[in-house]
Amino acid sequence: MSLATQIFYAVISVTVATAYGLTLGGITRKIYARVHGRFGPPVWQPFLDIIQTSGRRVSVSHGNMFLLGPVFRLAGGLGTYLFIPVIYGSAVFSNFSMAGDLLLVMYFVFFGQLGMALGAGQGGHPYSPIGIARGLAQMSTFELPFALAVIAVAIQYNSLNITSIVAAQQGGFMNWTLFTNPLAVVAAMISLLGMNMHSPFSIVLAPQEIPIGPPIEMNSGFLSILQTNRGLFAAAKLVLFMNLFFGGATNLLEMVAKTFFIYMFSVFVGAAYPRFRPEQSFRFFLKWPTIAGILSIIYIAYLGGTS
Amino acid sequence: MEQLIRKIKGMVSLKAYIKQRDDLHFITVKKEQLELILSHLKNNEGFTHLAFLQAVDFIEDGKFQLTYMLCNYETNVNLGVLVLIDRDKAEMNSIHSLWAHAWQYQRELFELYGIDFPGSPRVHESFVLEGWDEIPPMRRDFDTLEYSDQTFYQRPGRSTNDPAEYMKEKMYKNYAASPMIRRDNE
Amino acid sequence: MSNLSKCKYRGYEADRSKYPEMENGKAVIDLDSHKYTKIWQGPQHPGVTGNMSVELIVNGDEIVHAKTHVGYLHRGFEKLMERRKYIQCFPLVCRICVPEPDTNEYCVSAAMEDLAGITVPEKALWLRTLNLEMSRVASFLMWIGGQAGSLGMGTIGQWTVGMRDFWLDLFEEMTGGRVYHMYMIPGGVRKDLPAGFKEKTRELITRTGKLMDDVDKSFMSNVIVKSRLQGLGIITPEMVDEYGIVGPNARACGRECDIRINNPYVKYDQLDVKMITSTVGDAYARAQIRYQELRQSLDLMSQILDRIPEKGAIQAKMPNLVNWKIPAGQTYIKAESTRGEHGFYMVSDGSEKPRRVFARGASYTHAIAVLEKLAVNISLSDLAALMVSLHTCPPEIER
Amino acid sequence: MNKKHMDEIENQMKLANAGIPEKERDLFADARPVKVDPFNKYYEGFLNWARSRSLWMLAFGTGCGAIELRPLMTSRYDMSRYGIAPRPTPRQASVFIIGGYSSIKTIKRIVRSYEQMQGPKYVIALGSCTINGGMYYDSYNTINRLDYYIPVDVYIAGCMPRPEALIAGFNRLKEKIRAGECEGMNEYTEKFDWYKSNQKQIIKDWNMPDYNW
Repeated sequence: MSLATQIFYAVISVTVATAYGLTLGGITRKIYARVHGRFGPPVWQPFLDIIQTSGRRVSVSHGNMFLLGPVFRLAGGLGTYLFIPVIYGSAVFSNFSMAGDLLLVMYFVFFGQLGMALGAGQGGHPYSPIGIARGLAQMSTFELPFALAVIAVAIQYNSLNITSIVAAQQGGFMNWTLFTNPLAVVAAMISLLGMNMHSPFSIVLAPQEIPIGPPIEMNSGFLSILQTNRGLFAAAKLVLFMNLFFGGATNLLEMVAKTFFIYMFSVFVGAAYPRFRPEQSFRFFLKWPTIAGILSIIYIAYLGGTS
Repeated sequence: MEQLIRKIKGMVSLKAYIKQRDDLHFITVKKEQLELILSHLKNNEGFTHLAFLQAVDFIEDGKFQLTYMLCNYETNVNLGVLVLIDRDKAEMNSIHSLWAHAWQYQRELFELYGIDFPGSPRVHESFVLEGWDEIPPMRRDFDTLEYSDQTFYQRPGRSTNDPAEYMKEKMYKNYAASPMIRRDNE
Repeated sequence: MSNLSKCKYRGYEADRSKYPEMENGKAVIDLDSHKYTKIWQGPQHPGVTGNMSVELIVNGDEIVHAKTHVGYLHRGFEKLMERRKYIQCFPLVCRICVPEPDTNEYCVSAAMEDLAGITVPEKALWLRTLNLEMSRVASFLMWIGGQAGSLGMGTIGQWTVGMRDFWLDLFEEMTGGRVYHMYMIPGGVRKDLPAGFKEKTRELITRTGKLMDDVDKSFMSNVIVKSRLQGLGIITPEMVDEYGIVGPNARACGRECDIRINNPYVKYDQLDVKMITSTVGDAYARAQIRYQELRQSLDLMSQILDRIPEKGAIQAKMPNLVNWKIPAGQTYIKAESTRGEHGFYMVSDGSEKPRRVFARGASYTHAIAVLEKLAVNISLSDLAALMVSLHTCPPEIER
Repeated sequence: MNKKHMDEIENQMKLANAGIPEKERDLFADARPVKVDPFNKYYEGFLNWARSRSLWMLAFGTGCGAIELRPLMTSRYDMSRYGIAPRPTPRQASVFIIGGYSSIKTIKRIVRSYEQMQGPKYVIALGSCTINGGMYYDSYNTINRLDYYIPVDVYIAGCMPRPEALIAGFNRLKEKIRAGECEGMNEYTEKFDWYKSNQKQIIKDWNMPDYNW
C-alpha cells in the first residue's frame, strides 16, 4: 500500500471517528437528559456547537503557548487514534498500526493533557492552573491501573502490537480479555471512568468548583479545536479499549456496538454519582483499581492465566 | 418578666418600658449603660441570641434609635433594648466583643446611616454600596427618588397616580356617597 | 443519625493548621511570596448561591482566608418602603427572598396587624399556614437540588426543581402568582381556595413523597455524598449563640430552636410539629435535618388540609387600606423560614407610611460571619457545598 | 501630519485604563474595540443559522430573574431541546441574560462580563426592571434603563416573566439572529464612548480596566 493511499485512508478514518465521537457526545447528552426526565438536545447538537464556536468573529489569544494548547490537545487525539487499528482486517480503518504501537498510543493518550497544561497556563486565569494541577494529578493516578492492565495484557498475549492482540482474541467471545483476564479489565474500565471525566471523576472540569477549569479562557476557534478533539479522542479511547479488552471488531457495525456499550458504562456511572473531592479521587484510583491491576499481572504471569 | 424588669431597674436607669406582646418587650436605656445591660442580659439572664441590631431615624427629634433585639431561648421571650443617640456626630460603643456577628450590623449601620462604631472590625469597609459619595442613603433626609432621577435615565412614559386620588376620580366618582368604601374613622 | 467516627475519609485529611503562619493570633498571608493565590469566587460563578461573591486566598486547594462580599442585589427595600403606603409595601416585601417569598408576606402583614390591633379570622389563619408550609416545601426542594448540584450531581437537581414547578402550579392556582404571590395581606388572605384544590394538593404530596424516597436512595445514602458532606463545616453548640445561628443550621448541632414550636404563630400550635435535631453539626447532619423537615412539611400539609374549615371569613373587617394609618409603635414578628428565623421589625409613627421596616434574614449571619469562619481550612472544592449547606440566600442579606 | 502627531491624536482617543494601578496596566488591553464586519452573505447566513441553534448562555444570575431560569433549565421546561445550554465562563458564552434589576455593584460586573464575551454576542433582558426600573424606579441603587449601559437585543417584560415567556423571548432572539439583526457587538463598538461615559457616570469607583477583552 502506497503512502498516499494510506494517508487517504487515514483521513477517511479520522473523519468517521470524529463524527462518531461527536455523535456519541450528543447521545450522551440525550441519555443524561432522559435520566433527568427531560427531552434533551438533538443528537447533532455537538456539530452545531462546533460550527457556532468556530464561527465567532472575535477571538482573544493570550500568547503563543495559549495558541499551542489546543493544537497539542488535538495532536494528542490524532496521535492516539492514528496508531490504533480500528477494524481488524480492514484496509481503510487499520491506520498506521505497527509493531510496538501500544507504547506509542499509551504515550499519546497522555500527551494531549500535558500540552493543554502548557497552553491553559498562559491564559492567566487562576482557575486554569488549579484545574491543570488537578488534571495532571488525577492523570498520573488513573494512569497507574491502566498501565498495569496494559502490562497484563501485553504479558498475556506476548505482544505490544495492538493488531496481534486483537488477532489473539478472535474466534469466539470466550477469547476476549474480558473473560480470560477479568481483573485487568476491571482495573482498566475504572481508569476509563477517570479518562472520560464524567462524575465522580469530573474534578477537572467541575463547573461548581473551578468553572470548567483549564479551558476557562479558551474561546472561539480554540474551543472548537478542543471540541473536535473531544469527539476524536473519545472515539480513539473507546477503540483502544475495545481492541485491548473486548476482542476488537471485524466490521464497522461491531465496532459501533461495542464502543457504544463501553462508553455508556461511564455515562451511567456519571449520571448516578456526585463528584469526588480531588484527594478522594486520587486515593480511589491508587486503591482498588491498582490492586486489581497488580493481581491481574500476578494472575497472568505466575498463575498461568487461561491463555 | 416583671421580675427581670425590676432587676434591670435596680441596675440601670430605665427610661421607658413597653410591653408589646407577651413575648416581646422593649426597654429604653441610656447610651453609656448599654454595654453593661447587654452583657448582664447575655451572661446572667439567658438572652443569648442577638437577633439584630438596627437603627431608626427620628429626624424630627434629631435622634437615632438603635434597637438591639435579644432573644431568650429558654423562655422564648424577645427583648428589644433601645438606645437614643444624637443624630449629628452619631457614634456608639461597639459590642463586637459580645457577639461575633455584631460587627456586621455595625458595618451596615455605618454605611447606611453613618453611625460610627469605633473599634469595631472592618467597620469602615463598604458593605452593600460601592463608591457611594452622597449622604448615607437610609437617612431620612436623603431623597432616593430625586437621586434616581438625576443619576439614572428614566424611560419616558411612566406615570404615577396617588391611589386614593386615582380611585376617587376614575373608579368611584361619588366617593363620599359610596357605601362600598369603608373609610378610616380618624 | 450520622456519626463523625463513621466518616470515611476524615483520617486522610492533611493537617491544614500549619497554613498560614499565625502571628499574634492573626494570619500572616504574604501574597507576593507566590505561595498563595487570590481567587474571587463569584459573582459570575456557577458555584455560588445567588449573586454574591467570596474572596478567597488559597494555598493549593486549601482555603486559608475567606471574605464575603454582598451588595450585588441591594435594592434599598427598606428605603423604598419608607416612601410607600402600607399596602404598597406588599409587592416589595415578597421580593426580599425569592425562593421563599411567603414568609416575608406573613411577617409584614402580621406586624401591621399587631401594631393596628387586628384579629385575623380562623380560616384565614389556616390558609396562611397552608401557604407557609407550601413555600417551605418549594424552598426545600430547591435546596436539595442545589446541594446535589454543588456536589456535581445534576440529576437530583433536575428531579427536585422539576417537582418544585408543580408546587408553583399549585401556588398559581391558589394565589394567581407563580413566584411572587402577595397572598397574605393585612387582615387575612386575598382569596379562598379554588375548587378541587385539596385533592390536587394531596396528590402532589404523595408524588413528592415518592420523589423523596428516590432522593433518599440516590442522594442521602450515596457513599460519595456522605464522604464529602460528613465532617464538612462543623458548627459547634458554642458557636450558635456566638454567631446568632438559627434554623436547621442550629438544630443540626442540638439547639432546639424552631419558632413554629417555641413561639407558635398562625395555627402551628394546633398542629403536630416535631422538633428535629441532631448532635453532629456537620453538613450531612444539616442535609438530613432539611430532608426530614421537608418530609414533615408534607405531613403537616395533610394535617392542615384536613382541618381547614369549609366556611368562614377570610378577611377581617379592615379600614380603607389606601389611606390606612397605623398607630405609632414598634413590633418584631418572626417566623420560621427554611433558613431559620426570619423576622420583620416595623416601626410606625402614626402616619400612613411606615417609619422603618427591617427584614432580618437568617442568611445575614450564615453567609458572612459563619461562612468566613467555616470556609477556612477546607478544600476549594467544598466551598460550594458548604455555602449551599448553610443555605445562604443573598437577597435577604443586603435587601 | 507627522507620525508623532498621529500618535498624539490616537492617545487622546484612548482611555487610559486609569482605574487600575500603574504596575498592572500592561496586563490589560489598551486598544479600542474594533468593528468586525459580518462575513459574506451566504456564509454569515449559515453561521447565523448555527448560532441560533446553539445559544450558550452565561451562567450569571444577576438578579431575581435567575429563579425562573432554573425551571427553564430543568425537566419541566427543558431549554436544552432548543439548543440553549448554560456556560460557566464569559469567554465561551454567546447570550447574556440579565435577570432583572441590576444594582450599581452588579452593573460593573455585567459590563466586565459582557466585554469579555466573544462576539457576536446577544443580550436578553428579563423583567420590567431592566426596561424602566419597574418597581425599583425610585431606588438609589438600581439602574432604570439597561440599554444605556450595554446594547440589548430582546426585552422580556413581566415580573417575573414566566418560563413560557422566556422561551418566547428566546425564539424571538433566534428569529432576529437568523435575520442578521443582532449586531449588538458592533453597536457597542460604534457608540463605545457614549456607553463608557454612561457607565462611568454611575460606577463611581472605576477600579477596573476600560477595555476588557
